[in-house]
Amino acid sequence: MSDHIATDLLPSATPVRYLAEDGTTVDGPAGYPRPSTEELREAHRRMVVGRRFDAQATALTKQGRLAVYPSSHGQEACQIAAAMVLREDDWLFPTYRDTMAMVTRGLDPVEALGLLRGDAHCGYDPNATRTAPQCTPLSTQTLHATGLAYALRRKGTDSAVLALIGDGATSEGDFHEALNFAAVFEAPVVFLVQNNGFAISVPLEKQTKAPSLAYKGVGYGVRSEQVDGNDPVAMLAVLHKAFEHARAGAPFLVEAHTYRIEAHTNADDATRYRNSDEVDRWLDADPLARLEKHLRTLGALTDEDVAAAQADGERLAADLRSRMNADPHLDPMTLFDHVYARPTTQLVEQRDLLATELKAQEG
Amino acid sequence: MSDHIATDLLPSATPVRYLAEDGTTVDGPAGYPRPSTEELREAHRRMVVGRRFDAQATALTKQGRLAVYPSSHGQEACQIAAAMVLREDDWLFPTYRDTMAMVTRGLDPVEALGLLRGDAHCGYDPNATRTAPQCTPLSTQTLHATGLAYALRRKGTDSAVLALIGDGATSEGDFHEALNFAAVFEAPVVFLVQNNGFAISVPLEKQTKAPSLAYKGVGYGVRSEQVDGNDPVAMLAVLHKAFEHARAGAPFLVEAHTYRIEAHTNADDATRYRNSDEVDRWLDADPLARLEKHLRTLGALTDEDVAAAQADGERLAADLRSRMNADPHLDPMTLFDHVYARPTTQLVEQRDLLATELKAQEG
Amino acid sequence: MAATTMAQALNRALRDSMTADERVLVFGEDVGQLGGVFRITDGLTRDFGEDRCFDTPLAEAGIVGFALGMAMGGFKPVVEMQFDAFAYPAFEQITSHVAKMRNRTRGHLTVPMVIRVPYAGGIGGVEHHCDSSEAYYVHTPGLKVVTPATVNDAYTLLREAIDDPDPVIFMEPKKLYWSKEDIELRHIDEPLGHAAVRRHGKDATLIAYGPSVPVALQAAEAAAEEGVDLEVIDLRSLVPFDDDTVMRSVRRTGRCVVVQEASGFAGFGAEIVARIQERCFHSLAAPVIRVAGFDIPYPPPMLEHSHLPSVDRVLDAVDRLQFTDEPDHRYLTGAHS
Amino acid sequence: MAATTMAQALNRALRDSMTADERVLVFGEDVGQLGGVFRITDGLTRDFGEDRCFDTPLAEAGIVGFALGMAMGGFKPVVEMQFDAFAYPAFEQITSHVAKMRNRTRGHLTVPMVIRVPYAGGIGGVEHHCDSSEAYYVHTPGLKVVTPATVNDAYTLLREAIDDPDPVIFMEPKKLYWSKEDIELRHIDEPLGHAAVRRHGKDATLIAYGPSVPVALQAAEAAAEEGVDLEVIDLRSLVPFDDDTVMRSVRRTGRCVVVQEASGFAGFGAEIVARIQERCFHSLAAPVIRVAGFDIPYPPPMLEHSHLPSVDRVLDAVDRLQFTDEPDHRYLTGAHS
Ligand SMILES: Cc1ncc(C[n+]2csc(CCOP(=O)(O)OP(=O)(O)O)c2C)c(N)n1
Ligand SMILES: Cc1ncc(C[n+]2csc(CCOP(=O)(O)OP(=O)(O)O)c2C)c(N)n1
Ligand SMILES: [Mg+2]
Ligand SMILES: [Mg+2]
Repeated sequence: MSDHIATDLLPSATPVRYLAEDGTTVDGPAGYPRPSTEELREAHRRMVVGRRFDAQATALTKQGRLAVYPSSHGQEACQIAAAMVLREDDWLFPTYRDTMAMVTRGLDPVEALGLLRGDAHCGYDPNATRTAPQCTPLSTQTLHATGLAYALRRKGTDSAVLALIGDGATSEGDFHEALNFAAVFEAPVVFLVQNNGFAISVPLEKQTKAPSLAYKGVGYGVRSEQVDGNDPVAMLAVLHKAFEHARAGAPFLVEAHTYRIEAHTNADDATRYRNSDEVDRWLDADPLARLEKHLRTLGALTDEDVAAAQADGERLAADLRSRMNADPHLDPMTLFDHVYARPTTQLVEQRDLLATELKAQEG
Repeated sequence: MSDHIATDLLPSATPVRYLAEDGTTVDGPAGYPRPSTEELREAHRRMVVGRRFDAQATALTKQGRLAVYPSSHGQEACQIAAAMVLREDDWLFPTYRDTMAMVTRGLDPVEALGLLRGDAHCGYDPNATRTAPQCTPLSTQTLHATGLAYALRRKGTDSAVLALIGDGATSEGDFHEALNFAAVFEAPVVFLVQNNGFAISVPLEKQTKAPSLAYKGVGYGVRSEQVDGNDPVAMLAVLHKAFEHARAGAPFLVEAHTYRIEAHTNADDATRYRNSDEVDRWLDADPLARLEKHLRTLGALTDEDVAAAQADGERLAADLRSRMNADPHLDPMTLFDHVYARPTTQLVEQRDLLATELKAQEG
Repeated sequence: MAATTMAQALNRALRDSMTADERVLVFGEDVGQLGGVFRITDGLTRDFGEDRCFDTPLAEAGIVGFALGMAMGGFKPVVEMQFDAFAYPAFEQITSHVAKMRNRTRGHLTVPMVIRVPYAGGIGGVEHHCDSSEAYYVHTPGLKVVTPATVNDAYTLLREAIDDPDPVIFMEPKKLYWSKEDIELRHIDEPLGHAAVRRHGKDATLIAYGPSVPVALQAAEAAAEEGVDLEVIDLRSLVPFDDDTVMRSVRRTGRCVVVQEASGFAGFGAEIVARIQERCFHSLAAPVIRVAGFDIPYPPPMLEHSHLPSVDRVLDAVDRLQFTDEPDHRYLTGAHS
Repeated sequence: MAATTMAQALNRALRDSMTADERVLVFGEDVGQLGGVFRITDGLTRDFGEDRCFDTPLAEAGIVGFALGMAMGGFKPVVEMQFDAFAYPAFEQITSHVAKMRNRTRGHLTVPMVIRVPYAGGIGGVEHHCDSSEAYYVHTPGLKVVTPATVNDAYTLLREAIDDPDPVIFMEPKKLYWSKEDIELRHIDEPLGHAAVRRHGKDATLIAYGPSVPVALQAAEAAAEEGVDLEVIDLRSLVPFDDDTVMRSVRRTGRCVVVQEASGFAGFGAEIVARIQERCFHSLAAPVIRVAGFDIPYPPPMLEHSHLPSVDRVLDAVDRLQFTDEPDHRYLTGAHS
């Protein structure tokens, strides 16, 4: 209950940053492991590919190939860092907005898009990919992440869990309960809040009067930090540190200050609630451009490197395009699968009804 | 987002205290209005009466006159201060444990005990008494309090609201949502957490890893303080200040460190989860004894004053005893009243069914 | 006269209620500047000011609990839950407090508030965006539950719901938001609780509500072509339930099909069937048959059409109403007897 | 052999399951040191250690969501909700996640967990402590819902629920916790989903579950004295529902009364009635009648006896099963026709 403990838990007064918006280095706080140049080169490549993926998914949505797509354009530093700090045995709990992080993690892009395409609730195998289904009920996944993290610890592993959540979703009660459970049970979980300024149309200042969302940690005894979410160097540094803590049984809360460049989803009209000046200002803080400049200054990135990354992106996009342009074959009879391990007699009756209907339609 | 703002919101590093356990004054922090001796004398009288009320309710429960009774013995400084800082036009949102505060506020003791006696869900008129029904679903009332506080502000009054809540209940999501709504809507509400060490059997250290519950405020931009909940001087001082803030549109969170001397309710067996040493230690910190010593040292309390207070308590207890010893007359036909403003045809049918049954039983 | 959509009718109802009674406030997630994700609150903040229509933090229990407090303070909140499944975080506030406050306080504290819930499917929404959640609310005493199926009902029922002295769960069938009618919106001043006979018929009664009403009507048109004359009842108000209209019809036709989009098992349709057989037993020439969503989680968009009660499925059920002497073997198989 | 209470049987089931399978964990509010407010988890922490049975922070959504995560991680959580109405904060976690996880992930993630819910009244509890909340769960596909009425069923159903590969809402009738039987607890190894015929009879079938089973049995004994021979079915499992046992009985007796403590309107009894008339229409000699709690918030302790379905109320309903030729005018009044 001492002052000291409380101070330890508080975030830095301003977001951790190592790269200025123009890509030059600035003096960030000590105590965070600086990512290696190799790691930053890899981050750059993945950001190029990730952004290309996002653009392709947006395009496919316009063509009617996805039911809905929430873009993470502008949040690439968060998305890529999230995927890169995870070991293969760690778990990721993504929301609907985090498909880029999932693809970066290595999920098959078509499988990753199952929910948003509309052919499945979850197109991939969560166990095989160590990636929970994308969650739409806001903030509920933070509790699942906490429970799973505790399970991993109980099983004697040092695997950890990353729960992604948006700024708006931090207002839900489940987030509060997750932070509390994580602390009480010393669950190896990192909560990464991607504060992209909006919950659909609602700006952060209507969402909270907190000095910053990272200040929510102290009320649970959870260590926290705020970070420039468009600075890939800072994102990697802080998340690495957060995982170190988490693996030692101390959950960690990270708030990344970033911005959603596109509308909430393709169905949203952002001009109703914000003006393009604001978007332009944030485009100047673009995380990819920032990292590219930084690496070039270091002499660690050549035109060929950039071209190679772009080619990777094009390959992924082309593959995605062609595979998504076929209509998936879906069997309505699967509706009755997996409601229970074995269907109840009621479900068997209903399945028979549907089978009869389908036969009648064919015949 | 500056450090300064965050620091302003944080509570003192240790609980605010003006009276030591032996009743001598200690150096508390500046910045809180010290209650007048007159106010302290009144607090003393009310604590004597309140404690007597609590003992009588416990006795009535043993005699089967109450369905259940959660005692607030040991929490008198909180209960009395809560009632005393409220103006008549302010609202109180009590839990099941706060009957003493309600009676101190002036509610008729028999009406106040309606819920716990079992003849009503709420035995008093909340509008007339400006006291919400005692709430059993934990922490839900903090949202109602916030909404009502905002309504009062919207109506142009400077009335404020006090929401009482226990330490355990702070873990519920609704508490988090209430703090957030209160801050965002600048609702004139004070949240008083009576941290009595236990949620039934669960001690605080299993409930939270927060440095103290008061540290939950900063994450919402809500000013907070922690206070020695067995120090009536500190309780009054901090709550007065909290109300000043609240009336100005800045909600306030107060954590009072106190202790539940009795079991959770008469139905609970506290020996299963704590030992009597702990209880004894807290009996040494008794808020009533502390205030009595302090006032006597000041020369502001005589034997006659104490006797008069005790006589007030006995009068209240006697009245309560005699009125509670009669079985209340309850008409089962009232079951259908107040489900809706006008009963549905379905309810009319059901009422007729019951009427027929009752007639058959009589005949 | 210009065609009006259900979305526009709801917007007009909010406007007219806000104009008529300054205690009426509209709030929820994205209802302000954006006008709601379905634009039901379009322009309200602009036209009535931020005091009357405003965004809240993203927390449904918070919204409902806060609204209840405001209702205690004399306001009439109309809150929006963004989608059906996103009202579940508010479930405790709704069932333990909103529904019970009048009863708990013996009429001293009343909660004249409306909780708007866009519900049901048919719009290609992903999981958790298409639940038919009415059964949870209708079983909770103290709540009224209303759902419009026509443009004018959307207007008039919402106005009545806002005027009602009790809390109303106002369930808006999402797929009908863009349905149009060429009408002048009229406020028909009658308390909630009346069903409407949408089509008169003599051979059997179809009972439906919300998103299933157009399905029932289409089925009736199709049946008419085959010489079967179906009556179609649109319940409009699930609580209070209009026994009178329903029983009168079924006693006359002697046959009945209940259509609902929600999963059938223990859905609201079960209550309708139970009441009918309790009250019209000797008038029934055949069992009352339910056509409902399957007992499965709402499917992904590409499969929802197989789940939703279709016109064909309703006609199939009508066929099973034993107009002839052939026994219905369908249920006998399951029961092994 | 010593008499065993239902509370003890539940405790034994937890112990035996924890011994049989070390993945079984018990947690919730006050379940550790205290052994739960009803002592169902008495001694588990002492005997199995804090790793196997432990207290959590006070947050029901937290408990259920955390348990779901643990189930993803290979554990089998058995969590306690302290009282019926205090499961409502977890409603979103239960309906949107626990119920759906298997289906959402096409069988990849399963949630073999048990949510224990002490429910219903008759114990003089204050408001919010006596809800009969089963209707909310039975309507949610993906959940199994089970409720014991006897001491041995408490034991065997809880063991089956824990062994079940799917999430089970295990509803414990509070007022039967102290009911006693002189029996040796036996684990009958059969999957959930079977009703039990508690009394054989030929004149009519009483269908009940949980707290209403003893009421139905007492009514049957009383009726026997008047020469009416009632069959009593204890459903035990609400989901899956045992159509076979129910329909077989009603086809034979031709008359049926459904008893439930929950408010009648859109309660689980409605589903039972709807199914029976769908499947046994031509066997029915009279409408199936429901005896249920009134459609009101659960009353304060001193009035609960007037609300709860009593033996008399059940006998009254049996009387209305048209054994003679007198018409039942009760329902005709309401319908004005
Ligand atoms: C419980 C719940 N309430 C409401 C919604 C509807 N909804 C979907 S996304 C969204 C905004 C979320 O904002 P934020 O958490 O900041 O995440 P972002 O979309 O910006 O990534 C809302 C309100 C939901 N999905 N779940
Ligand atoms: C939502 C909810 N969950 C559980 C309970 C059961 N319950 C009643 S009191 C209590 C402990 C509350 O502890 P605390 O908040 O510290 O208050 P105290 O009783 O100590 O005053 C619990 C778990 C409840 N009433 N409401
Ligand atoms: Mg956001
Ligand atoms: Mg406590």
